[in-house]
Amino acid sequence: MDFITTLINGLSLGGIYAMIALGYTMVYGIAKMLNFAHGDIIMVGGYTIFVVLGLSGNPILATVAAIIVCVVLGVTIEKIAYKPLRGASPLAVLITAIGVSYLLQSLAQIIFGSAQKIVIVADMGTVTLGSVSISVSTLVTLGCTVLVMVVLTLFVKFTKTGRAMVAVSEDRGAAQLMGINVNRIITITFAIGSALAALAGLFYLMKSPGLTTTLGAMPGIKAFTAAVIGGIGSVPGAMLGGILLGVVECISYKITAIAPYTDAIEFSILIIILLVKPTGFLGKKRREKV
Amino acid sequence: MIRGKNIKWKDFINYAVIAVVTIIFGSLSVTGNLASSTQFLLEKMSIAILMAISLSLVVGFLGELSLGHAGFMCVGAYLGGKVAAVLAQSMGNSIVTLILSVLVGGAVAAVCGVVIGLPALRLKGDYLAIVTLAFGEIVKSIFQNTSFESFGGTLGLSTPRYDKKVLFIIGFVLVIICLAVIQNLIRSKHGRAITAIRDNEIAAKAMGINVTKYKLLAFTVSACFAGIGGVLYSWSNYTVQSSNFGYNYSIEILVMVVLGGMGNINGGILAATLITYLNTTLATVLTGDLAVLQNLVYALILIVIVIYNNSPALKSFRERYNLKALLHKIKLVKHDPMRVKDDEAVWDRVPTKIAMDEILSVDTKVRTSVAEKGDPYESEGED
Amino acid sequence: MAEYVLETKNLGISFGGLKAAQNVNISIEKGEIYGLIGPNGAGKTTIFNLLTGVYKPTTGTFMLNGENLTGLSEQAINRKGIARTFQNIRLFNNMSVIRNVMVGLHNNPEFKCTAIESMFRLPRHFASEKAMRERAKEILRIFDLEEERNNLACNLPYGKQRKLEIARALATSPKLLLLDEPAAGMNPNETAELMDTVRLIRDKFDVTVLLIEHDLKFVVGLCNRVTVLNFGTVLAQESVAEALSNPAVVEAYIGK
Amino acid sequence: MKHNTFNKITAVLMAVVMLATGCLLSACGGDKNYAANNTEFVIGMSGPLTGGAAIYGVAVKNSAQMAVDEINAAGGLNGVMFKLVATDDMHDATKVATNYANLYENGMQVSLGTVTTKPGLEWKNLSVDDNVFFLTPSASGDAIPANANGFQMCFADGNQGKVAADYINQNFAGKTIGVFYKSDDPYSAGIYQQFKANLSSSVTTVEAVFTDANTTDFSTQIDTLKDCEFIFMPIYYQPASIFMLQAKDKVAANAVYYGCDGLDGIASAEGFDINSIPQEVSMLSHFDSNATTGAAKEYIDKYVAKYGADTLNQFGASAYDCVYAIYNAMKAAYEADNSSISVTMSASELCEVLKAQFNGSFSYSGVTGQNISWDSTGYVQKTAIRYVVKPAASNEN
Repeated sequence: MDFITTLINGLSLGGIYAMIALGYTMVYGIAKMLNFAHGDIIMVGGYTIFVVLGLSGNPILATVAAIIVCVVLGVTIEKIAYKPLRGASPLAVLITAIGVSYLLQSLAQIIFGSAQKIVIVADMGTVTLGSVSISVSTLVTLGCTVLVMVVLTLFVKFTKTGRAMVAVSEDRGAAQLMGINVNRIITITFAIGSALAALAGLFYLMKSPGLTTTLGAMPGIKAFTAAVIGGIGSVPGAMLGGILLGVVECISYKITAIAPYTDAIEFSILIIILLVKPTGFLGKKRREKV
Repeated sequence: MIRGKNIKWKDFINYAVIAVVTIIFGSLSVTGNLASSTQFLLEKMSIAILMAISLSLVVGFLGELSLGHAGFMCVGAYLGGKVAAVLAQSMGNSIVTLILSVLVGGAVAAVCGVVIGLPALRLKGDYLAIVTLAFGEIVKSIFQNTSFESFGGTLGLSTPRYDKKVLFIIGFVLVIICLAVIQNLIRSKHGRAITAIRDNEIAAKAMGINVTKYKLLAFTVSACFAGIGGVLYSWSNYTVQSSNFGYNYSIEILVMVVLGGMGNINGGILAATLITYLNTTLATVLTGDLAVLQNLVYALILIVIVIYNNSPALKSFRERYNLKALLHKIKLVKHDPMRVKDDEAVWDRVPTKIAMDEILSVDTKVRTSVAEKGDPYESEGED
Repeated sequence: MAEYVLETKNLGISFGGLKAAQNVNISIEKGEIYGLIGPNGAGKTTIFNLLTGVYKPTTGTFMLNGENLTGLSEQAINRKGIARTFQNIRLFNNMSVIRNVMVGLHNNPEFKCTAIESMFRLPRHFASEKAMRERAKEILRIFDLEEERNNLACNLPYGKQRKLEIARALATSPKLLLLDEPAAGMNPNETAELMDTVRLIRDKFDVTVLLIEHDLKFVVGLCNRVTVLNFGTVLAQESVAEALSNPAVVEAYIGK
Repeated sequence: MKHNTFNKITAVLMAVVMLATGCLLSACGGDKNYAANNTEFVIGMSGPLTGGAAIYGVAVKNSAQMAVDEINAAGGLNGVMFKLVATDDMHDATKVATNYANLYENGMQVSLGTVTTKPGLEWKNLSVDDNVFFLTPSASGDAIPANANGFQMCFADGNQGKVAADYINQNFAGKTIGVFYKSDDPYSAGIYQQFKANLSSSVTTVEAVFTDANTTDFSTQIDTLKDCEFIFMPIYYQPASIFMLQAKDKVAANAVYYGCDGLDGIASAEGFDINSIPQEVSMLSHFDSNATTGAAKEYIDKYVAKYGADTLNQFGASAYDCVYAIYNAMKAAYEADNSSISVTMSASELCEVLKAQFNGSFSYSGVTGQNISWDSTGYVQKTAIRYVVKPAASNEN
């Protein structure tokens, strides 16, 4: 039974990773850039929930507010920091993204201070199934993650905008020639990614009520790792990678002997997978045109 | 006179400046006229400069992003520190102990450079960045979980501290050595090969450049000096705590390199000096929540500089209003935007037209060659 | 049996189900200027990529002066003596013109100098640097680029960039030089000049040339023999005049 | 080429010469008395005034300042006032050397060391070099006072681990208890190791760890510990509060959480309502922040009036005692021999005087204990209390 509980914990943590990883992977697929500040948008979402929940006491309102704030923030960042660099070397974009990440963290620290805040979104208790007892929030997280992924997959497959996104990620130049407004698609991608980040922030707080300015840093890196493991640019890959990483993390923390090495284990998995399969599990090979 | 008129005093001004600074402060220090706060500051500067120069080789010249530079430093600090701690028991804090620890720390870090350089052969850009980041975190985690007897565990490794009157002098001597090695490497056929890889890897391969070998070389040399920086760190601190070598420190070094200008070693040195100075003085001036402003300012500087230097839209603006053009205007230097110095590679016009896919794509070809031919490093040894 | 510089046997590659090149047999004699022509998408550049190791052939082999080079890496093949230029120019844009050529000289045994020697500025470093610089200047002089040697490569006009790419390829002292559309984008004067240059380098550098070109006048003026490719297969392999009168070739080019 | 090489050879030669002279001369150069122009006794300290551990640093700084103000208001030491200079190290060991040097060069004669252990290891060695006395309120690492001019007002980690183990040996023999600690934190891991070493073999433990990278989601750890009725958690209050919130429905409501001094501050953590936790929360401490009588009560009233209750914790109480202990020791030395203390004396001279006191029969009674004395290493000798922060909720759950 222990194992089942661990597995469920892993799945729900993995679900959160997957949701963050989706943001990474979509932005990467379409804007061809690694949005390092993505993790910090989770943090911003967390603080928005903290503020709105404090003012109104309504978790739904807080969630909606967090999604709006994150979407606006994500799109603004894209316009101000990344758009001028479109066409510049990826290294430059990556460094700018790191700068944005630092900027968000220090702004949050100036506004909210560095002390940990406790945010209790909603107290939902636990349910007991047989001998396994699971908190309701874990199940909600798991359910929402699955729902989001299904919706996202359908969106990409069956809407005009979704197909345009696929087109842009395949070949930006050709998509542009086909009359797709690439800038608009990139903006939409950032908006979706940021909304997912806000949701991830919500689930994080539901899982664990501690809120600090570095909330998004480690989950961000882990989720990026997950995206790379799954094959960056691939939506199902992000889900696979996120869940794999979440489960591995929980199992590793469960085994006392290796628990202190959990981070090392997760990162080693990344390195090994990249060595065996340089594009991750579901990543596409890109042939260079010579 | 091989290069004849090509010898420019400019090429050596960085050695001269560092040497003069070291001599001035060194003589003040050894005669007991230098406050220890200044000595500490200089030690930190020499470490930061070492780190910045060594990272510059990989990021600025090879064009690969390493987010795990602090990991190499960590390896050097622990291994060099351990050697120092063991030797100091029998030999004391002598210069011999220091040199031996520097050699060991540098060598072990170089080995790690090879280890992390191997994935570099197959991964590019963002993938490589994440692997180096992972490497840094793994190193941190491993040293944190060592036993107290071996590497101090969570408390950190206790290391001897070198006489603070002299340590920064040694630090700057190491900086000069590092500068000489890396600058010499860059200004040679091997440096050309490295910059060629950055400029256009496909063309470099077609020119017979052994990409594997040069990536590995750059990673190894860079890691070696980062390790030496780590050993220096261990000598300038009583404890080596792996938590200080995290991702944030790697980013700080990266900021120095970027601020100094990609591929501009002197710029990197200046930026390292400036940031270290600001870090230490701002910390005493800004207290309370103002201290966070420091990070805010870094972040802004980073964003503004990178956008200014790289934005395709600002290209013409950049060409009109840059430092060289300005100096030309006031007749300080001859400036012709079309011409570059003989052995200069220009990085402030980093490629803007290369197709993104090309840079971002993971090199699948090397993989097939590995699969087909076994070990690629043996069959293609140059020479 | 004639001494062939390049000899391919049933060379072919397929990407998934797509057979980009099939059963390509080309034999080029020493000192020859050989043409590889065909409509767009016929697989000409694919052949170049196979011959330079960018792609590994799925079938067949190719030999340079009787030595089997199939499956070697790009850098190894270059060092064995095959150099190339690219359809879309690939210069080292952020380097000066002379440095571009010096990169080409990198593996020349005359300028041998290990990284350690360079790092510690041992005497051989200075000797080899000086010699490389002189050699690079010589090569640039042949291409009439010596004046521009300190310009950034990306600042050269288009025609000169093409020339520089050839110069850089020659710097690797190849036995076989592959030119991928060397005359693309050139005006008639430049094309004529380029034809002279190609003949000159064939004689002066003692090199065999295999070229892809759409400008048939250029091909007719330079090559004795050509291979015509269409849909990855060899359509005809004969002298230029015969090839151009071959109805299959005409059909491939202009349709029925 | 000659010119070229020559330059470099000269540069290297110069450096080598410098280096050689440096080595030769390094033995010379006298140690300056930076306190020669002092008009007040200068007490230095370094602590996390910003960052995640700021609650400790601020408490220490406020309390020490409060003590200094009181002493000055009462006339100082024979009319000479005291001055506290606090620097910020953000709980980062690399910032300590600069802080220390700045303080020392600005006349610091005696110090409170650092607030936390990690930076404290650096401070300790620096103050050995210059022979500066420190009495730390809260840097509890075992290595802090060892072979140094240092003394601790708090219990050393090892001591805390041992006391906790003793308590558990007495009360839980033959039972199973849970342990939850942070494996990459010297404080937490330090206590854990001593705890484990002193734990009787009759007690079995179930262990769960977490690391720096995993401070938010403890579901796995809670799952491991959920059947324990007694959970020892030598960790800081921030992760502890998250653990308790996540675990409140999973761990039995009659379970007991038992922490060390790091748990202090949990009752006042922002947004954390300790009463929403059904389990009992207790800790090993030398200070009861709910005290209703005695010196502790007096201190609490003064502190809350001046700085509010947000940063009220044992770190501050300990710092308050540190300043008074130093003052009392100086006063005792002065009364014994009034030439032994002067405002311009060097840190090193004062260090010898204070060491003689602290290693001698000097004892101190204050907020955090009665008749506090120190052993030869510098570890504090006083009574520890198991202090219940919040009792278990009545059985409504």
